[in-house]
Amino acid sequence: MSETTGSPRKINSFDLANIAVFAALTSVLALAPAIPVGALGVPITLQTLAVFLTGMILGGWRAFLAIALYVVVGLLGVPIFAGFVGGPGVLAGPSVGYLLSFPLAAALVGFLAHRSVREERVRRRSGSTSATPDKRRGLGIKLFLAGVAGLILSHVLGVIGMMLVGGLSLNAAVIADLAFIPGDLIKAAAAALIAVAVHRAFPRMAGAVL
Amino acid sequence: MRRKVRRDDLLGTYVPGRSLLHRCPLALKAVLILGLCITVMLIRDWQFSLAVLALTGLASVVSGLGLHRWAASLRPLLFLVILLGGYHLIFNGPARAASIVLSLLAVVSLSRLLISTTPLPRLIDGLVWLCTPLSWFGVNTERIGLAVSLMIRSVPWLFGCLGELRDAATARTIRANPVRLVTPATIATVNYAHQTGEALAARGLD
Amino acid sequence: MPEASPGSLYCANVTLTVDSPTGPFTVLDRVSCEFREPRTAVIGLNGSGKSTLLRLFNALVVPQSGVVRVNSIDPVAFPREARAAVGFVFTDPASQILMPTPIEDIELSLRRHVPDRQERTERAREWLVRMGLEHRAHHSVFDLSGGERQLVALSAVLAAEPQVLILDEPTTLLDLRNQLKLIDLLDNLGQQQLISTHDLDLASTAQHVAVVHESRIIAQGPPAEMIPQYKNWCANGFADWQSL
Amino acid sequence: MPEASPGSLYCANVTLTVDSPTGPFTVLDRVSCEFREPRTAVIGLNGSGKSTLLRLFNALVVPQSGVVRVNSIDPVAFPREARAAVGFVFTDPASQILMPTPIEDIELSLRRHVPDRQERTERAREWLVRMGLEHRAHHSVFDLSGGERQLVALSAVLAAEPQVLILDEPTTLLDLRNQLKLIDLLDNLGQQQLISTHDLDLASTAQHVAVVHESRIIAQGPPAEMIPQYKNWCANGFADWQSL
Ligand SMILES: Nc1ncnc2c1ncn2[C@@H]1O[C@H](COP(=O)(O)OP(=O)(O)OP(=O)(O)O)[C@@H](O)[C@H]1O
Ligand SMILES: Nc1ncnc2c1ncn2[C@@H]1O[C@H](COP(=O)(O)OP(=O)(O)OP(=O)(O)O)[C@@H](O)[C@H]1O
Ligand SMILES: O=C(O)CCCC[C@@H]1SC[C@@H]2NC(=O)N[C@@H]21
Ligand SMILES: [Mg+2]
Ligand SMILES: [Mg+2]
Repeated sequence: MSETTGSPRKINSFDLANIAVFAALTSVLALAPAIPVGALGVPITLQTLAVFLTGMILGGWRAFLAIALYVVVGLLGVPIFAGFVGGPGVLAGPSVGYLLSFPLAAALVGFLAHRSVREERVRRRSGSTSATPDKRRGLGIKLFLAGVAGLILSHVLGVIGMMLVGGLSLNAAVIADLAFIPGDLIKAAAAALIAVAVHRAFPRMAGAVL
Repeated sequence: MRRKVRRDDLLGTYVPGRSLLHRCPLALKAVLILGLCITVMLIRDWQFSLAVLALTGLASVVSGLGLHRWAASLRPLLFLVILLGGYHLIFNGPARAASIVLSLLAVVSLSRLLISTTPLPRLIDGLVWLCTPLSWFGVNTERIGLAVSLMIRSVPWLFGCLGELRDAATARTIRANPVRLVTPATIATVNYAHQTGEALAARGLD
Repeated sequence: MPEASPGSLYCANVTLTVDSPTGPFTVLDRVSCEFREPRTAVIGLNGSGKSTLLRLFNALVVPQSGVVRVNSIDPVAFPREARAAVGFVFTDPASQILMPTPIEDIELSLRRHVPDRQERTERAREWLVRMGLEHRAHHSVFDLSGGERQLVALSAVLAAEPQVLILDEPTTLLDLRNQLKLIDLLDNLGQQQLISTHDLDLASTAQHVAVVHESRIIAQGPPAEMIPQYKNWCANGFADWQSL
Repeated sequence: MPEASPGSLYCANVTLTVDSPTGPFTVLDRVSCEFREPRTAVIGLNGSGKSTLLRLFNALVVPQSGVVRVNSIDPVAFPREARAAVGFVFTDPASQILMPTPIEDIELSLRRHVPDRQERTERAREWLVRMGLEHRAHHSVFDLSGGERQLVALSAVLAAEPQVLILDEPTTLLDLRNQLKLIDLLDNLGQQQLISTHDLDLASTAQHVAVVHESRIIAQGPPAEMIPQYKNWCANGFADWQSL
């Protein structure tokens, strides 16, 4: 089985499959009912959950490519953006900033998350001998913080997008954006819990040799 | 029984036909449609956008897609249109509101025309061709096409997987709320990605 | 071999139609049956409707018309009660195991009956020992071999103590020894069993065999009659069943 | 039955160890073998290491030590070449079909040999005709029955023109009729075949049978000797194999 590291290199078939499947997962989550809020009608969606999950599970490089694939396929016209929309039209819509931030946010989350997972592995290998899984919360919190970093990045770019394309002032844009913060924090926490379980089921995912 | 959306129709919206639009070479069609998209976004004039929107409706009818499909492709935008239109109507006046709403509708239905008159494999070939410049930097563009196919193929699997897990949970009388299912669903997804990667390797598509 | 049949699985005139790309497709066509024997086997070709028939009794599918009863419970009206009475083991164990490790998955099933956490873990471990899988308790379920996974799925269902056991192709991934072990295990259970299978050796351990073909039960009876009949149909075509 | 064996599968002193929560676990333990017969069956208990042995020849797993050769190619050093020579059919066809429709999936396999798009489609269609599946060419693979899916997966592998065919439990999900059809199809292929299976009827169609137990090949020989021996071990325990 292939070992994977966090640094850019040739994409093998495992990476390719993971990238494609997580792009599909993002599409499916984006198609869950979206609730438009705020002045410009940018919706609350599960896309951010998918972005966090992809980052935490795949790591920076692959997560970037997975979400970039999602964005490109959507821009080509396949209706996989929030509310069954697709095509270059969204570039003229108010959510363009968020959308374009997704690959970068996934990369950031992934880079931070996989670093924590590998550290955890090293620590656990030298520390515990028992077969029962020991404290998992430490890793969960680190993954959550990685998610928050990605959250901040995507919200900054989202605000800039609403200002440039939606024609809002900085204040109005920040206020519109605030509505998403509680939901996105919950999504980051959920993603962290799920990712911890995934790393337990697939210890090889982060490429750390146990 | 509740009427179910066909799981794979979600993305593969190609409608077979022999119309002019169906037979038009992809490159020409894409240039025309994307060119119109960009023009709409640059001009941002409500009359022009309305004209383009009407044109897409007409093209739908002429190429055998029907007005029904055309309207259905715009329905998901309804909520967004109401909010966006309402906001700009109040703050920026009717002209601005109409131009923003109509240009969005025009651009979305334009891209829908492209998707529904071109088979997916042809579209993917087109994307691969578009990515040719990337090959100068050592990117294997064939693999981009492969990734897109795999992605499209995985969507119905993901829907099926959720269904199976829901069945499994209900059969075990474990309340199948989505929160309890996301973790097993994600784990199953990662397993599926592993199996797919293994199949890719085994079939020499490395 | 279980002596008494504590209940029965009954359906009358059940029709189930689903949407398919080529139009509506009838998966079950006016099916009527009553299974009272300790073990009933359902055999038939791929896609004939076996799994769907089994799912009926667990309210995993709801028929358009007809009556279904599980120990006198109507699964359509009372799905929770029916599911508590019926344990359902799926073919693909990977889709049935909901937790990352075998022991956690069995604990999940025990939750309803055993409130105490410590005891739950103890009981789950007992199940794994009984299946010969205690050394796998904390492995990822995705590192188990196919057969090991199937045994975990079965333990998790048995741990919930159902009154009736429905198994959809339970031996597909098992080796000969585990097949014998599973049959032995099933023989020693008190529950009534309904098993769909392609394994005719397993089918011949049942007291009653039903043959499903093209959405209907076309023949029922003791295994000694049904299995040779089915083999004959597979080799020479099902053309003559209409004339029966 | 294939007449000539165009190549051979060889391994010497192969050891493969994986990490598990309970420490390192040896999946293959100093395994040596040479399979030259047209069809070789690998039988053994769940978790004994059959699938892992098969995967060795396709570089899906890489051993810690030992030598592996496929028609004189080293899969560890030259995985691409080895995979071009070996076609691998997985148990679950759903995970092996990579494209949305059968015809696209077969075209994908043809890519390496047939550069022209038009011709590729033509050749893919020919394969489907040969399998009796041309009416399914443009259906979603999720609308196919289990048997049809298994045949599509096999066609896609055969379309790449491998010299050796490795099949991991190819008949498990099939009904009796499809099992007979698959075996008939395999009989008419020219390639050398290596099949892991729990189906002893399938194993008895092979010229050579290897029994895997606890990470080792403990016995090899003609099916007429090996299968009764294996049945005996399953019933009475493997205690005595050490003394062989
Ligand atoms: N929800 C559904 N939508 C469309 N088709 C369905 C649905 N459920 C079942 N079918 C079809 O009904 C038929 C019977 O399915 P079922 O799973 O009961 O077959 P089976 O006898 O269990 O087959 P196998 O032996 O392969 O497991 C199949 O052809 C299947 O494709
Ligand atoms: N990556 C891995 N990590 C941990 N254990 C593994 C790994 N791969 C295989 N194993 C273990 O090695 C053993 C052999 O696995 P393998 O899949 O080869 O068995 P098998 O003989 O094919 O079994 P089955 O008949 O059930 O398919 C199993 O017990 C499995 O749990
Ligand atoms: O059009 C799209 O598909 C993009 C929608 C973007 C929604 C943003 S992402 C961050 C923030 N959190 C949400 O739940 N929604 C917004
Ligand atoms: Mg079935
Ligand atoms: Mg195996």
